[in-house]
Amino acid sequence: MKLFFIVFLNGLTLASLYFITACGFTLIFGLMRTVNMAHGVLLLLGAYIGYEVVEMTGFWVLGIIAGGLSCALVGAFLQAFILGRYQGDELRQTLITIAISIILADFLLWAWGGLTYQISLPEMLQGGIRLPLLNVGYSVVRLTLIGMAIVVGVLLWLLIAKTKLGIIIRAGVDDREMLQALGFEIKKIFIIVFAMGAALAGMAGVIFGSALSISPGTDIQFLLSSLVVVIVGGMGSVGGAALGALLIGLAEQYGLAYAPTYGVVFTFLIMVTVLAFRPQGILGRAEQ
Amino acid sequence: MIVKFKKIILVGAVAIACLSQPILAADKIKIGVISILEGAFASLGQDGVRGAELAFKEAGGKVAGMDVEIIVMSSDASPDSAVNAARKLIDHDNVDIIIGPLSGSEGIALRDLSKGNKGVTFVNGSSAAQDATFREGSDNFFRFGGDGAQWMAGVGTYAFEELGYKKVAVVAEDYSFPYTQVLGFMSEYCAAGGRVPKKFWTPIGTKDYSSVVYSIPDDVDAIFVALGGADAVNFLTQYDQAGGDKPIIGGTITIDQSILDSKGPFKKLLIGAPAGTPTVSDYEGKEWKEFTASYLSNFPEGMTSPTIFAHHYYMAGKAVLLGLEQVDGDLSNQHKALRASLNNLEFVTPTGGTMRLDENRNGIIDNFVTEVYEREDGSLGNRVLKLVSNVNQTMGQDPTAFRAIGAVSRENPSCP
Amino acid sequence: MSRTLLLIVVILIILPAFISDFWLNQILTRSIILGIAALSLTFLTTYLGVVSFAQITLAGVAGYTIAYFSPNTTGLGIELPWLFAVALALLFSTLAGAFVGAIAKKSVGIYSIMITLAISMAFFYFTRQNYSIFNGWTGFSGITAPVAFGVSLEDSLVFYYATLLSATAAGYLVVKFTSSPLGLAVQGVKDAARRVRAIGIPTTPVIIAAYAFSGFIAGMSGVLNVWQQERISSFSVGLGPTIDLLIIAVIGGMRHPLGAFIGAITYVLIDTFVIDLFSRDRFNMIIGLVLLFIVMAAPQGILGSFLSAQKRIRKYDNNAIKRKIKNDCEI
Amino acid sequence: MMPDQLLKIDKLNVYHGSSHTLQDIDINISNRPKAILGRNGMGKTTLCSALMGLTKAASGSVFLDQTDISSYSPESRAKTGIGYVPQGRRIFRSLTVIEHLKLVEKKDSRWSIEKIFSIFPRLAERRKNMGDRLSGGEQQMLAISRALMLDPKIMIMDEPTEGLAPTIVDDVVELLHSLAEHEIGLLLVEQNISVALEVASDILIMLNGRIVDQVTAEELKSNTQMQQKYLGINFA
Repeated sequence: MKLFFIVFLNGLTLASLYFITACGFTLIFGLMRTVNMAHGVLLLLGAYIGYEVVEMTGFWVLGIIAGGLSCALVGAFLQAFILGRYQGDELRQTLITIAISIILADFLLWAWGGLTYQISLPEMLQGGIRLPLLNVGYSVVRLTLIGMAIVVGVLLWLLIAKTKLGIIIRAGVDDREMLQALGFEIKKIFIIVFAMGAALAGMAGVIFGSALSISPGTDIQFLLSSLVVVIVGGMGSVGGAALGALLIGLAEQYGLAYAPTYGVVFTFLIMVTVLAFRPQGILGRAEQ
Repeated sequence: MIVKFKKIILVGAVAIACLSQPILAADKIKIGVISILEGAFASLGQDGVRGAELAFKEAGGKVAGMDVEIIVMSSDASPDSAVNAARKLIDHDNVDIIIGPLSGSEGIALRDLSKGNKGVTFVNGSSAAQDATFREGSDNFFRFGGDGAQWMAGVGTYAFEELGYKKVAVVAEDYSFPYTQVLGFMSEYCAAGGRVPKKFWTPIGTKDYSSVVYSIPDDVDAIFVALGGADAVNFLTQYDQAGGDKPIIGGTITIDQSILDSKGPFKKLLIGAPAGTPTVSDYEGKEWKEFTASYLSNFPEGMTSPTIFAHHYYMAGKAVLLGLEQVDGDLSNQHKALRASLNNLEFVTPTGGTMRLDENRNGIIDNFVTEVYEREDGSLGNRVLKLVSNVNQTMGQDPTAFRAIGAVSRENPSCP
Repeated sequence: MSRTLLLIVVILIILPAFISDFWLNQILTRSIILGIAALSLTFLTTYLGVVSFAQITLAGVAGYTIAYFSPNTTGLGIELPWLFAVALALLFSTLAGAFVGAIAKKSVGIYSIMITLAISMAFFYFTRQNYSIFNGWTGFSGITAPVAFGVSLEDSLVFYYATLLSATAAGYLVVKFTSSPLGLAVQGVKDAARRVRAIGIPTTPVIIAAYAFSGFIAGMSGVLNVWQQERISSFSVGLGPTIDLLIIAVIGGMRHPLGAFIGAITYVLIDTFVIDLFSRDRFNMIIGLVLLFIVMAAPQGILGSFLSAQKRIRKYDNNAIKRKIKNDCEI
Repeated sequence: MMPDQLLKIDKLNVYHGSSHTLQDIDINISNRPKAILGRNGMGKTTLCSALMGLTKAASGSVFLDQTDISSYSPESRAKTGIGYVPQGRRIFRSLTVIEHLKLVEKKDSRWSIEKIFSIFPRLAERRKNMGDRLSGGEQQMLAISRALMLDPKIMIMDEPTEGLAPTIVDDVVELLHSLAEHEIGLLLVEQNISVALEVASDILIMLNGRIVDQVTAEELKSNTQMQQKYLGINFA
């Protein structure tokens, strides 16, 4: 029974991490209908850069900012000079992002090698504490993840619900052409949104690299987990990403604890099941 | 008509093949080397290639008066890619000998390929799956080294008798190499009286082990961890963060220097951890020091000392050279002479032991029981606790009894 | 086009007389096998309008079936006469195709990409984790091509012709299927699902049939692949081969069945020889750049660009002729 | 004062694949509201969309207030002064009424949110409602308001009365009348002939992608034959 609750907590913390990593992906997809297959490699890039900055300065927060900023730049570049030209041609964009992810992943392997990196956490987040009721040790950084996910979620919600940019983004999701006809330069908005999504990816990478670890191949895991989370929850919906992350995080941890052999298969089965009945995901809106 | 047509094509093909590939003058030996040069293992695979090259460099690039040409091919850790690489070496580059591959399942794949290519001699690199030689062996597939079980020789006994661990949980990756490592550990440990109540097989590349961490029974005395690279770092970190304090027993690649050099508080768990390995980077033996010096002078860009991969590819290269030398480069009759000579070869290994093969063409090796210790500068290293000599593939047990255990798997062996 | 096609087939028939075993096995035969798999993808994309990432999975189903029912070195499986094994393999891959179709029936565009990717990853992880049927990580090896009607398919020349014959059959089947009433309904679903429903054809069976047919074609390549590789493992159905197949389809061009094969040979040549020109370490970067270049510069793939260039030249010729006539008349 | 030539369309051609949807369209719009009448599928909506830059024209040019905007993107056209009220209204379904207005709010516009709310008190009442929760009439008011907030020189309206209740239609007509007072030009595309006749002084008849006739509202009102021929209706 104790294990059951601990696994629940594990699932919750993992879900927080998944939510953080999936946010950028769903933001980009929601507005632009771009399936950014380079999402994983952007996360990895952000994580490596975050690692370098943390090693250099010793400030973890600086690492997060640097990881986010560098990915924002790369993302803006990709959208402005490559992807933007093919807006609306979803298949071609998907293929281009696949190509970019192959190239970038190889570049990262070249630049940072095949070793495993862990980003050092600030003193206060290191180590573990004893949980009162369950009376087991628990990692501080994992508990913090729940808070981080809430902060990211709330900030993103505020941005989307309360700011002018948020209004523009929502309007763009609803009817891109009409937004243009009202005098908004959709290209610029797309670049901004892509940069934001990429920045979220980069920051998530630093968090991921601190809570767990990063190495070549992590990009594919990032991508697949984000994809599953977003698809299950509903593409383009932040609330959906949260719900999807929760489902997948819990499924994965209960799988690992009670049926480790097939745990990873569960994740994909959940996704297949959801999609077979609701192709747009649990909270996603049907295509018109 | 069709038959006739086919004949014409065949005749034509033969004629052209003869024209385009003149019978090679027998003054050159072509050797293919297969290693993992892409993906996460690239830097390790590179070191394997260095090992093979070192053997040929030391011989001056010549054997039995003939030039040696080395052709390197990459695989990506998948058996399929290893087979493709080997096929290209055989069909396109017409190599005589193949050295490699690096990882377990690749080895099994090349063994199977060797059965249909009797004109090529295969010498395993560092692949350490038991079945590559133990079951369904192939008479032109040789392994001058041990399998993953041999690499654990001495550890089970040491853990039970010296450290007094009566019960151990196992956390290992879910594929053939860790299965073999667990077998090596458990066959000794269970025989000595130890018990393994629970084994956790986790998919390779698992990031989040937290639920495994909390599932480890409270009443075990230690945890045997056979994870590699990122998996080991992740598991140990999370175990430490969860307040875990059971002693660790390491698999061969779990206490690799790259993991000891990683940063993080988890490292304190590893201090004092015993492990089994055929390669100890700062071993004090005379032959090892010579080997390291030779490696460093030939590859200034390489690692700070040869890895297990360089060590094993080196032994493969050395065996090939010695064998060819003995038969004076005679590769006629499907390498008959070379094979006989390899079967009876004996040479001194970089760790000072004597390498020779058993009847399955698998190496009889010297293995080390090591311990992770804290160096004076605070960094971690491995030091030798015990040398176990003449470890054969059945771990010193009666071959029939050992074979009766059956092929390694998640459930086999078992002593709950 | 049909004359060109005939010419290509004739060249392919006599080609083995001029090339080495390596070229025959590792370049030509492998390309054709990959081409058949890519054909199953381009068929779905062109006629049903969906991009399926599950084709390697479908080929894998057939491959694993052959492995399971043939002699192999794992000690798993049941030996069956090879014809039975092939029939079962194609049956299973067709059924698996229908299954994928049933799940993905409501999805189009990027959603179909996602759902088929999910299915293929689920299958991949399942094969990797399951030892009782799929032998997990290591998979099956030691499988040999059978002796069929007195000829051994292990012989590389015979196997090449068998592969070529299968490819021709696959291409023929695709062409026949697309002009059959069912095939027309499939294209109708792509163009206007609602209208097809309005004239009384339910779309679901049509979509499932299209996927099932693509499963059959993919199954052909899966059978040949396992015979050629003499092995199959979870790696054969992983994300890598899945993306490779997409790359093949895209660089070849999706509009014509031939595109799949052009893509396959291009890919195999790059895969085999570019590493000799450049370093193996940066192989993926080269593949990525080639893909990026083709997707950006030649969206219709190599074949598509070739055809439209031909069209332009012809148009240019026509115009030149017209101009010439006009000039002559004016003079 | 409004210029004589607010919007000039010169030999505009649009193709959809091989079909020639708009053929050599020439239109001049001055300060007098113009309406284009025609049945479904005659190319009216394509014309609006092409004027907005949302559909690509194969040839021809468009001048707004003497500026050649033919090469402008839709967003630049909007900024140059075209207010677009599309067919079906195209309200953003996940934006509230107030958010719609905030989206297009400009500092130096003659139109403020307060002013809009004073014209359409109904919108003020429903300011917190999402776009997809509004009735057809409310959506239409919002679509018009949204275009007005941009402070356009000319409004292009594609069937603004489609699907509205008769009382609401009257409100819309009244509003369209008032556009002239604000010196805003109007190009109205309609199927509802009575609305067109009431609002516009000049009527263009569109048939199969061409402007086939140009008459004053008075002429068309009295010419039942013409009504029958082009529009298939009788306006009595």
